Amino acid sequence: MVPVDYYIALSALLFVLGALGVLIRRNPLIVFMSVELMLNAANLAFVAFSSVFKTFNGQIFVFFVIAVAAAEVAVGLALIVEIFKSRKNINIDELNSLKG
Amino acid sequence: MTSDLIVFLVLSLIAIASALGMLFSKNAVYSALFLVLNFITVAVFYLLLGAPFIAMAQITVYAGAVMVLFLFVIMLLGAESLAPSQALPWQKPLAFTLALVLVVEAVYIILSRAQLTAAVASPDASLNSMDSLREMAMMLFNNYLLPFEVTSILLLVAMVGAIVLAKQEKVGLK
Amino acid sequence: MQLSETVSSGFFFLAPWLVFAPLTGLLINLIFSKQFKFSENTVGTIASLASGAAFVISALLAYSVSAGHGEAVSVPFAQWIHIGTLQLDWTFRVDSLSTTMMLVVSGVGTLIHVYAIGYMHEDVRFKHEEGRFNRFFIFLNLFIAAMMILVSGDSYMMLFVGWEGVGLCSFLLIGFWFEMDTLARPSWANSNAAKKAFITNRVGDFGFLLAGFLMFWHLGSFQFDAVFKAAPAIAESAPWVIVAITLFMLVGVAGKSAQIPLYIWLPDAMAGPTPVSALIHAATMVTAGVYLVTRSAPLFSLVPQAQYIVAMVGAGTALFAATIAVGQYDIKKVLAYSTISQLGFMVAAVGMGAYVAGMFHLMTHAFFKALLFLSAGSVILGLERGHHAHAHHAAHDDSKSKKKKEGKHALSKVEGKKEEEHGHDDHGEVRRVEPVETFDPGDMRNMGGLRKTMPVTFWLYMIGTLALAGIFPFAGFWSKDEILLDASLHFPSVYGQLVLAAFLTAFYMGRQVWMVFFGEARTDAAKHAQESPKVMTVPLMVLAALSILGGALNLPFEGFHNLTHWLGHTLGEVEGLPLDLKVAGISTVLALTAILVSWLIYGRNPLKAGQIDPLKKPLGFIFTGMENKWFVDEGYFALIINPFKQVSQFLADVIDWRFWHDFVHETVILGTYNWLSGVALNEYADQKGIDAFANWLGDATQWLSANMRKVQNGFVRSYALSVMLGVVLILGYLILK
Amino acid sequence: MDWTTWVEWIVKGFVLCLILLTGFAYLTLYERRALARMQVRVGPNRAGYQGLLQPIADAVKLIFKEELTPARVYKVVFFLAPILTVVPSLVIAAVIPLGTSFTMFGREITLYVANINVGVLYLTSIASIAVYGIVLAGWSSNNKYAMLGGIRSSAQMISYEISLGLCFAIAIVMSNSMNLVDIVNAQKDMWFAVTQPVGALVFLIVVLAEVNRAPFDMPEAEQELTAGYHAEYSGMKFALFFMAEYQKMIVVCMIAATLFFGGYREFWFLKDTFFSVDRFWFLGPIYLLLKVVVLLFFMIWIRATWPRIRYDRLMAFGWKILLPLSLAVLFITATGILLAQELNNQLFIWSIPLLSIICALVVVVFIYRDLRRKSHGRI
Repeated sequence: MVPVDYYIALSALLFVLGALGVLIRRNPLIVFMSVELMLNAANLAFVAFSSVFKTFNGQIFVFFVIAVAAAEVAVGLALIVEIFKSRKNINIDELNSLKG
Repeated sequence: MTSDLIVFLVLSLIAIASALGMLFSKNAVYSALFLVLNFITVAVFYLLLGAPFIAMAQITVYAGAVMVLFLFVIMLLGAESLAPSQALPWQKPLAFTLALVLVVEAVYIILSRAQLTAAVASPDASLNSMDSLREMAMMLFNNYLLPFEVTSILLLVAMVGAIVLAKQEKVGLK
Repeated sequence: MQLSETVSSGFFFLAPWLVFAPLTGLLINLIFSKQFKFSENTVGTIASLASGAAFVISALLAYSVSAGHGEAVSVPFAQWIHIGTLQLDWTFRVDSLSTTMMLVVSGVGTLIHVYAIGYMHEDVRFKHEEGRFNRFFIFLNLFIAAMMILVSGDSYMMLFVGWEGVGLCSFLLIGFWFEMDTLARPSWANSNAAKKAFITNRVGDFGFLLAGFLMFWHLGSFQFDAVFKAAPAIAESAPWVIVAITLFMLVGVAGKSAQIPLYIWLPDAMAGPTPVSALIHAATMVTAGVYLVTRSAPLFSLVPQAQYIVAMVGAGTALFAATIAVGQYDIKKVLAYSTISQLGFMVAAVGMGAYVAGMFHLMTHAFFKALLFLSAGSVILGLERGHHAHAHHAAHDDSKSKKKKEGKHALSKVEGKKEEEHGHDDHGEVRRVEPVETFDPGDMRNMGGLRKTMPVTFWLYMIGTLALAGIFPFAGFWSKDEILLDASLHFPSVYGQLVLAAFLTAFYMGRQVWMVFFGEARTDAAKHAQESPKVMTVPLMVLAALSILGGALNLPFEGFHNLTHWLGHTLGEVEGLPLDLKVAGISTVLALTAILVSWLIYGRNPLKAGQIDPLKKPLGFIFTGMENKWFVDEGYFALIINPFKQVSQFLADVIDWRFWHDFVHETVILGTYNWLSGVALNEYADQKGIDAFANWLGDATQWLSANMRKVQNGFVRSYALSVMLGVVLILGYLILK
Repeated sequence: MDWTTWVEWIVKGFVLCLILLTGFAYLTLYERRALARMQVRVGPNRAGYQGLLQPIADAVKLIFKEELTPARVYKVVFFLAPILTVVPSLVIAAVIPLGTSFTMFGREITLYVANINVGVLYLTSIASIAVYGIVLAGWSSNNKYAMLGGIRSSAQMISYEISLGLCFAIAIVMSNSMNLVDIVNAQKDMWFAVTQPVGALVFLIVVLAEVNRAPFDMPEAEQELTAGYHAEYSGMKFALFFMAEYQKMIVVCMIAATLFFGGYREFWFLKDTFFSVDRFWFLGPIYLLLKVVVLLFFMIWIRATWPRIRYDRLMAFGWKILLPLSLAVLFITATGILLAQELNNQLFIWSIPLLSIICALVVVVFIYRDLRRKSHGRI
């Protein structure tokens, strides 16, 4: 019997690791993966709560999150490929044309 | 210590380790592989939590499709590792500090709230039967019909968007 | 009102669609015709159907009224103005009088719509402006809608709304070919005619408005029923109020229905396309005045003095216009003066209190005058076709470029000064018109012998002529006779004028027919004239049938008098007068005599090409007067317009410019202001006070933003870091709280 | 859970692996002999009776062959890739029921390792994982041909996976369950291949692509890519790829048999007779073996008959033909079942094969016209 707190703590930890990835990595693909990791952490929390409260709402929400993440990845990767095509470089530390 | 707890701890160690591996791999392909491992671990968590459908969907979609797509892009662009740049030297230490603070805060909040200590039931027979799946499907297609349809449209739009973005302009060919 | 209720009690719920059916047609054509590239026939069909729908609704309403034994019904539609005691709503009034008008307006209107499909098809081509076809039908539908508002309104103010609406449409349609004259030469003549009509009407409208104000002031309402209810008491205590109201109303009537002294716009209004002349300036709009007087019958009957003035104005107009008609050469001008004259008949009739006779003549006149105008249009187009056929035969394609150049020259002569002022814009605007040489297809002297080349039109014209001349048994005979009979009984002076006018009517119509249709063709165009297409002639046949049979509406025999009974529901029961053989005999004999005289002068020896009018010699200066409309326009210019211009000039130059502008503004105000702004405010208050503060503010902002900008470094990672920072801080706050 | 259950699972897993490994070995022999026959040759017949010891000889040869590791490869992944390829091909078989159950040592022993309610989903997820081995092998070889082979193959597998999933959905819809045992039992009266022939056909085509068999063996297109993703592999590592491919063939044939051809059940016309699996449990594996052998023969036959199709046409075929077709077929299936349910008349089930075949014919006509057009020189 595992207390749900552990799951939530794990979820939080994974989330922070994902966030850290977004903050410190310069490769947009890895940044993207980190975002996926964050989503995944959130999903874990959802399923844990779903299991505790004996309802499917959390699982269904995870289902939607997975679908949306897939859509996001498709478009995001297409964008990255397009950026690479036009700039021959995808280092996000050099993509700062929105500078103020 | 029950066997459940041991399994949980081992798996969470793997999950955290693979997440860290993803974070600190020099090579993006290794990052992706670590993330796949992480996803599979999380899928096992889902199984433990009595959500086989979500677990399978997780593996199929995340590990099977999304991460393969990532690998594709990494390999096609040759983006395994990037040349070092000195754009934001102060970012890294600050990020670590903040992450640490956030973890501490999160753990503090989780431990200080007593009402959620309910234990997660191990996957009992009722959840792992066709009936529960059916129940979930009924819920998905009754209560969540609109979000479901919206999600399908979202996927369609994403598909079209990805195709349009990645499509090569054909020159002189109709 | 609940729908079921209205359905069970008649079709009154349809009343708003009287207005909205034509508006729907209008909007369809306006919005979609460009989008979907409607063909001309589609546009015309939509417009005609819209008008036809109004006719169907009118018929249903008339049926409902008759089913309800003539009871007047008010159909409330929308709230309009509610201020203090002024409670104005848009309410439809459906009674026997208004339905009669609706039927005439929408019926004749629909026929003219159909006719116009054919007419405008050719007209826009003759004038090289095919894009205007849609516009014409949009205006026409707008006119029907406005006219429906006019006749269906429940109050004087609603009536006034329609009154102004039709005025606007009249203006738009007279000026339809606004950059040319009637002969399609570049000129502002048509738009001047439109302006003349509009401004003259404005004088009349001013009278109407004054009448309205007086009415509201003394009678407390605009509502017909309320006004009529309050009027007798006021007539007791202050009869001059009613007299003033009715006389001011007469000014409005004179404006709209072209009576002395405001009739002068109507002949010029012939500048509009012929269907417009027929619909607006013969059949419907100009009769609005007659409708107004009839509608206000309870007011007029309270003040015999005013009635007498109305009758005299009408009779005077009838005679005066008839004399001018004798001296005109333009086929449409003759009909225009004839219209004025016939309107005089109607006004005289309603002035005498013979409302039924007036309405009766209004209806029959709508039929035969529309018929005449449309036939005249057919004649003009036939002549134009003949002219073109002939011209093309003579000179082929290369003439086109030459024509264009000629057009430019003609333009620069006419518009020379204007062009210098306005640069090339006007030039471009007007250049599109390719002028036909100064051949006037409307001039009767250019016609002759058309009965052979245009037989259908000829017979239709003959029917119209006989009806107008008042020959038994055509519709005009019965209606005119009723007016004459009434006049002979009560107003001998009016009777005398009207009989004379009737004689002249028959004479000038005879003159016209002999000149146009008989004898030899005086020009090549007349020789080659061609008959008009079915879409034009068929509506004419319907109108011709109505012109023949229209008299049946109110035969002066015992047991007939249908219209009398019908209108009696609204106007109060009157006994229908029996046929007076003496009166009828006199008018018939006079009419026949007139036709005979005209035959003697114009028919026996047909006019030759270039010959001057045979009446000119015997009548001398009188004919010169007739020819030149008794110099009324010139008189107006000398008496009113030129002095007015001089006063305006004086006001503009001396008062406004020299005194007000040069002295008051430039010297006094500007000087003071310059001192104030330049020294006191600018140097001290602004530069040293406000500016300094604003500059400081600007510098501060700049300094701040220069430092803040560093945060916006364009790196998504650092933005994410900020978000993270925010999350950490908020969580920390929540923990420590 | 007591220890006997664990033991049972381990034994069953072990047996399954053994079956698959032996099956792989003899499948190679089977293929070589069958191909040889089709090409009017004899084939390997020296080692043992009719060459039955040939697989052992091959194995010995491969094991003792020198293992080469090129210098610039990513070593860890290079080493992992063959394993990642083999593991899914073994693991995927876990949910396939091989038969009913029998009693031994006083406990009922079922003839499948796991019976989970989301069995079909398990299949899809493992199938999707199977890409990794190939794509990583291609990448880690640090060789552009190998990488192209890997990427091609993974793109192909992902593309065809969608149609595969839809074919799974057809079986799910028709059996009203995701459990493979339920699916097999639902085919007691009639195989799904009969009520939904087009679905079965599409499934067979798709699995050919999924296991990279001819005519969809793009990653190994010799004339373009030398040997594709395993160009740099030799010795036992190469043998693992080889093994994986043949195991996958066996497994997909088992899956195909399970989903559309009645699985371990007898032919539908033999139900309730003497030959029913309900009577003798050991008939189940035999029937399944029979079906798998027949299906494998078809695969070999196709390899011997068809040329490899061009890569862009392969993708176009997957996206533009198979995907719409399988969608349409799924729709028709669901509609037919709904009709039968709502109208309470089982005859409406037969509208499914009818409409599906019409649909497939339309597709065939389209392909034909397209090919005609192309052969007349546009592209």
